[in-house]
Amino acid sequence: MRDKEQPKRPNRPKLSLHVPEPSFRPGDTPDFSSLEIPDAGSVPKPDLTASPAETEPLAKTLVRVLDDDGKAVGPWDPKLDADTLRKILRDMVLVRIFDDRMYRAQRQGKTSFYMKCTGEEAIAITTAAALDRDDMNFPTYRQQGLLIARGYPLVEMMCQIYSNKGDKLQGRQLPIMYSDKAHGFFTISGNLGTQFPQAVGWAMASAIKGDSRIAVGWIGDGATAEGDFHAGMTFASVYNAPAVLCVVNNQWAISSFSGIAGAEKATFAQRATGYGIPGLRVDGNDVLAVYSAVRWAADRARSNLGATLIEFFTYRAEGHSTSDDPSGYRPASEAKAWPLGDPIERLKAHLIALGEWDDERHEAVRAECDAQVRSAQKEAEKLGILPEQGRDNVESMFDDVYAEVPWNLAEQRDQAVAEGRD
Amino acid sequence: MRDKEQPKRPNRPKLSLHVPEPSFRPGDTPDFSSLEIPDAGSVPKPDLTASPAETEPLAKTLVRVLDDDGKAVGPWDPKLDADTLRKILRDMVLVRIFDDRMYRAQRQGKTSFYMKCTGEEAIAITTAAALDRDDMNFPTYRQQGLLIARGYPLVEMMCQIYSNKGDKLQGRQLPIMYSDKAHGFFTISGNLGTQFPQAVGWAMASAIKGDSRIAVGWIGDGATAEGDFHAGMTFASVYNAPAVLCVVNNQWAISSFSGIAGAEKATFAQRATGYGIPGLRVDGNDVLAVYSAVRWAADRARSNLGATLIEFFTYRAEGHSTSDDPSGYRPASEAKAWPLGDPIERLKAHLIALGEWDDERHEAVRAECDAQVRSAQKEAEKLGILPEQGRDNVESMFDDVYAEVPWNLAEQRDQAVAEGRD
Amino acid sequence: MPVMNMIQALNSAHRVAMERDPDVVVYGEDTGYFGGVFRVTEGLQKQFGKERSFDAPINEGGIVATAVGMAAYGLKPVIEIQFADYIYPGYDQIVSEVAKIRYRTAGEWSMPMVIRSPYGGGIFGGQTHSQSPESLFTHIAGLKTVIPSTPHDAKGLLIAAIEDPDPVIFFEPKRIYNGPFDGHHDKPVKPWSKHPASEVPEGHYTVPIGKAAVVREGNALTVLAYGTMVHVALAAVEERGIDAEVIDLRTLVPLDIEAIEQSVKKTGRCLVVHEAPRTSGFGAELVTLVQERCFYHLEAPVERVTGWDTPYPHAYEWAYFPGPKRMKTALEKVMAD
Amino acid sequence: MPVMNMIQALNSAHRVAMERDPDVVVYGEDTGYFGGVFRVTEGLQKQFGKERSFDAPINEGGIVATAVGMAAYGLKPVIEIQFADYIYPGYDQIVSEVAKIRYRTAGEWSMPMVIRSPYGGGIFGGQTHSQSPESLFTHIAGLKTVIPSTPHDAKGLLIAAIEDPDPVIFFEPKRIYNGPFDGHHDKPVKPWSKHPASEVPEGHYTVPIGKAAVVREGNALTVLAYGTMVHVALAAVEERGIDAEVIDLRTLVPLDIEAIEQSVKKTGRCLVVHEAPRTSGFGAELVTLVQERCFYHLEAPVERVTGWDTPYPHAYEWAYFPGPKRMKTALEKVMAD
Ligand SMILES: Cc1ncc(C[n+]2csc(CCOP(=O)(O)OP(=O)(O)O)c2C)c(N)n1
Ligand SMILES: Cc1ncc(C[n+]2csc(CCOP(=O)(O)OP(=O)(O)O)c2C)c(N)n1
Ligand SMILES: [Mg+2]
Ligand SMILES: [Mg+2]
Repeated sequence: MRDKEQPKRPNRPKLSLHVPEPSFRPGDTPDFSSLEIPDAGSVPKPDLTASPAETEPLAKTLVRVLDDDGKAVGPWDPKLDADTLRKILRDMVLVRIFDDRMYRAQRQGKTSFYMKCTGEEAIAITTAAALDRDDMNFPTYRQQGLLIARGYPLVEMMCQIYSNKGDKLQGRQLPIMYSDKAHGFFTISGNLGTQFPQAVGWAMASAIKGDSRIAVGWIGDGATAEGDFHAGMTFASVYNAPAVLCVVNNQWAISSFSGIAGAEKATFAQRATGYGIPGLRVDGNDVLAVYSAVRWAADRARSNLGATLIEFFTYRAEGHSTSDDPSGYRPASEAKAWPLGDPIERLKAHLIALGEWDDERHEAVRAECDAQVRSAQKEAEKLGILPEQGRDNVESMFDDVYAEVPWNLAEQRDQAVAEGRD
Repeated sequence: MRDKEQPKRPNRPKLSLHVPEPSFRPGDTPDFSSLEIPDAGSVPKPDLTASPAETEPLAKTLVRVLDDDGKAVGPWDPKLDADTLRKILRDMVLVRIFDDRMYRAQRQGKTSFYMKCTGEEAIAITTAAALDRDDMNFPTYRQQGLLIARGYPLVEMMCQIYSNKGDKLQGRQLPIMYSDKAHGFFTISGNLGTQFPQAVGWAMASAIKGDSRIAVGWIGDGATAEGDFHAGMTFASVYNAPAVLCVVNNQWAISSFSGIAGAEKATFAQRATGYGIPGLRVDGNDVLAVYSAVRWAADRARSNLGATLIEFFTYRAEGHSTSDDPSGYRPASEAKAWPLGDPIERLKAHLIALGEWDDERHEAVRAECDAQVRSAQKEAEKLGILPEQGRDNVESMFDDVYAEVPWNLAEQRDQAVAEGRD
Repeated sequence: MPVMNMIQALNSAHRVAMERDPDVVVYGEDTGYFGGVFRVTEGLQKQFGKERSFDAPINEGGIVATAVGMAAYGLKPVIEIQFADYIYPGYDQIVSEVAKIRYRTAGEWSMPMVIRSPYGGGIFGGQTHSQSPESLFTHIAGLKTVIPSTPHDAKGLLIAAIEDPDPVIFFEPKRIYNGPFDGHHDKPVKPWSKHPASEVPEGHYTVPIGKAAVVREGNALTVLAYGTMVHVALAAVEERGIDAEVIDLRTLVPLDIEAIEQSVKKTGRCLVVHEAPRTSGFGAELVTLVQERCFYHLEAPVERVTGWDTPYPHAYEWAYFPGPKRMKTALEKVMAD
Repeated sequence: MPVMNMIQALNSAHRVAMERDPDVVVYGEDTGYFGGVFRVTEGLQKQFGKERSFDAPINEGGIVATAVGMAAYGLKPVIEIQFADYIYPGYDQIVSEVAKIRYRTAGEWSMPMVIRSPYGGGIFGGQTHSQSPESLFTHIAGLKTVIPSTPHDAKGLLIAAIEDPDPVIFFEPKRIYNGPFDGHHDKPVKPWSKHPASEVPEGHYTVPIGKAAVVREGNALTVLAYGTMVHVALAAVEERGIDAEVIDLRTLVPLDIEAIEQSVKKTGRCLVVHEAPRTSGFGAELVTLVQERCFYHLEAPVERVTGWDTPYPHAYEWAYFPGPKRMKTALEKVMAD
């Protein structure tokens, strides 16, 4: 007898499976008016030495600094100088333009794949600003802003995207899977979540060596469901690892909304509670809030107070990647309707409110960034675009599997070179 | 340049790795006087429909019913009748005697391995009492009490332990890795943690089919660190699975104490918070508290209110298994010093306090159980002990890899049979 | 008869199975509302409801583990791992649980389920959208491993897999979802509609698990292939004008050893091809079986054409992928030896 | 020279490596205070402190992942997976990360680490304390796989592995931790002290990775073995009185192909043995390489003696384990063919 054929009990309620459903699907008019958004400045800022339990309320709310008038308010205001803010603003503009150009390059057949971070620029860029230059990131594919903020050359990025002769990764990685040690940017993995506990391992190593540098682990809302998230949290908790652990909750994981990762029942920041580490939930489109939260977490880590989990609440304004068309699973107008706005516009408004910015200067920066991206693109394309690659240097394909090429790879290399490719 | 050779910053504090250490090591005198134990009856009992957030305090405390005088007090008192309590008491006595005999059988060379649940008997046995007979368990190797409480024949268990001719698992599993569908006991895995999300899958299936039966997932404190724990919690949260998820925190995982699984910073019940499901922390040596908590969680699950995580706080009074000698890593006297006592003694005291029990009856039950175990053992040993096994029926080794034996296994079977064993 | 590409055929297999058996449930990352990133499960949620077709959290281990629980309950889960490259987080549940439960319970519990996953290269997917991990499953007793190479077989094999009492790893060669790619990446891709195996019956039928197909008869040598490589091999044989017998294995475990033996004993020569890296690839098992069983018939060493022993390098797609040139060199070598 | 069993030799290797290089850190489940369930890491915490030798949470994926982070930082983690049967939860991190990071970063980052794990059967450990999963690693480009068979080699190979710039999977045949078990389970086990390879230098030395050892010279046939099976093979050859050459591979990847070719070309016959299940076991790769490279020297099919294609059945330990009887039957077969 199969289990399910056992007699049912009519005096018991029938169980049913709950399958989370996002608020809006194609055809619906998105309306976020019921979304609870705490006022900017309304959330208290605890001492660095506060116990994780004291910080629990911060995991259920939203740390916000910029109010609707572009003013910075409340205890989380990091009181940054205007130059720093302008640098962040410029970096955000630059990333957005970069994303647009590279997206287009993919559409033009110049490469195989691209992923934008549109709408989420504040998170990586501001984090880079709040960290020390030699802190180490273990990013996902949506933290290109870290590289740009740390001054990694655009041409290098583009060469990677084109897998061309200038690509230091020698055409071995999918576009945007950057790696750069000198910029504290660990090699991006195509496998979701793996980098999160790796960051904790790096932080443990830093602690073992009595170093002062910290590690930053990154993960998306969807990928928090992976076992690696739990591994990272557990090891961070047990060894008090000096790490800042960032969940970028852009509410979507390809076509699945964050409810499929558990967001209906608790915030991602709340996951921290069960590990006895503080969890902060932060408006990811508010540069000042992001800065302040990262700084708070980094300072804790540096003071041997252990890891902090930060949930950056944001919205993935465009498709998941060039392989995705989001209009198949959510209203096309949803991004526009998203109430926490655009991080660039919000910082711009703040700088204008401070009297430190205006539309003309903004437009000038935009034009400057545009020119910078175009010129980088020209330079990169001189070194080739993807469709022309993979013909030369076929023997390089067999390097770096090991430090030294073993006999089997040496034989295969000879064969590949003799044969040529199709 | 290796990363670690980068210049250190003397103005920063030196980071250091924290490695948790149990309170006592061999040579120390265990002293649990600083352990905070809430008074029995002091913890409120929320409505079934209480939100998970409301239940958060229950994850940080300890639900207790039996007070120091053996009285049942407070809102969690399940008010069980004396017959039920006597049945639980007897089952606990029986499991303990069973464990002792089988441990000895291993020492006598009659089998390869054994694992006791000494000190933790209340948890599985009382859970079985609180569940419906057709609810489904996904146990670990320390829930033999579930089988005994549901009346699974001792001889069957012993035949499995001896891998003998009566073993329905045909000698294929390590001793104590029982499986019995009819008793709602899913096949125990040697791989820690795997059963925990499987329980959630069974619960999802029950919900998909509109059934009314629920699943119970089991895991040890040490194994909560596995990714499977997170998988189970995530799927349970997302789909509102009708499951009771039990962490048996006996404070040890072979030689590692629960701090290596994160217990220094938060309780295991608190892990529930981040998934938006209620977490209860329960005195696992208090039969009444265990019963009440399981009932509460089961009732929630049956009412389509989703899963509950229960941490049973207990103490592994003996070695991890026959392969382990705990005096190498903790004081031999620790078990005796453990303040939450012995579940059998505590229930016995309660029944005596109720006027429903006395030492003579207890001794009679003990003797009866002892006789029952001895007679079962005799019967089982008639069917063989391990050292005599594995000679006959060699061809059976090739069955059940698949529903039908494919050609390669048929060939191997022929070879094995022709060859005979060494 | 309807003409389908492989995606449509697989979709149709799901529908047929779900219509016939209310215990079939389908889930995976993005498989619900949207119908999967390759759209294989498109429309199932609409037709069968959210309880039988839904999105799963991004936790491959959890997807497999819950399927174990469902199979234990009595359902027949058909789960999708979005790319075979992402199956590893689920590997423990597959190897330690799915594969062993029937055995360790002496048949008390069985694990009828299908674990579907697009695999293989040829799409510029880089290291993590190109892998061919089949030999990591063929080594695991208790699993069956199936790989179709046409729409017709895809549907028939998937239905057979769903109806099979044992767990089936079902790898779908994503490069040929939309057309029978023969390795000539510079030429336009032919659509399936031009291929006879795109004629796919609307309703229920099965292609038996464990049976290979001789897709081209010949006497000079035997080519053993599966997935995309069936089409590459066929093209290379034709172009080189060799009287080769090409066998599409379709099932790796249990293997159709008779078909292989029969052919190699006839031809006396054998070439084994796959996309996966060479060392410990499934080709090694094939070569070994052939030399164990046909040793005295062999006129030349059995050759392997495989992916290289490196990760899959993005830009070097066509230097990595075992294409027509490499196939032809190998064919010549086996014939010359 | 000191006499050590394999556990002592491995312990000594750790000490030597940790003394020489402050970047070597050692962790795993129960490896810290207690020194591991097989006591291989005993005393390391006391000697080197808790920051260099500690207990890890029960999360094999996390153990490997944190080792990746540590290696990225510049440390050299030596991690223990308590039993090879429990390596699967760490398989994704090993396959997708450890193995591929040097390649995908074109050498910017490397992953020097050792993943140690007791493996193999013969101890009545049932399905989950007996497995031999080596071929699941030999298929993964970027990993080296090492298996010692004596205390002397164990120490020298482990030090070499720790000093190696690449990640090494280091499987320890637990059946021979305490003595060179030859498959005769009914006879008393000889201790290592009676075996010459138990003479182990106190200090630093290495046994090179990638080099096999001819442990018995002969002309009639070549036996390829590793781990416990080296001793079983040697005993069977002696007992059967065959003039066999027995090669202890010691490293599976990179394989000492020269030693193999040289021997098989000399003997013309070959037997491959391992404990792991047959289908897609590492034996398949060995047989394939031999037939690819020595085809015209072979006088008989290469034979395999392996575990069966089933999970490891507890009570049937000695019917599953490839012991003397099965070895002798196979030896006779290869010689007769
Ligand atoms: C282990 C693994 N499983 C599945 C995938 C396929 N995949 C790539 S991105 C993605 C969604 C990730 O969503 P999220 O973590 O929210 O990150 P986001 O894309 O929103 O930044 C999926 C399922 C993968 N890359 N790795
Ligand atoms: C995946 C896996 N890793 C490691 C082990 C080895 N092992 C067996 S029991 C155990 C300790 C488990 O501790 P806990 O979960 O607290 O359960 P308890 O034994 O205390 O009941 C370990 C590490 C295993 N069986 N499976
Ligand atoms: Mg997301
Ligand atoms: Mg425990």
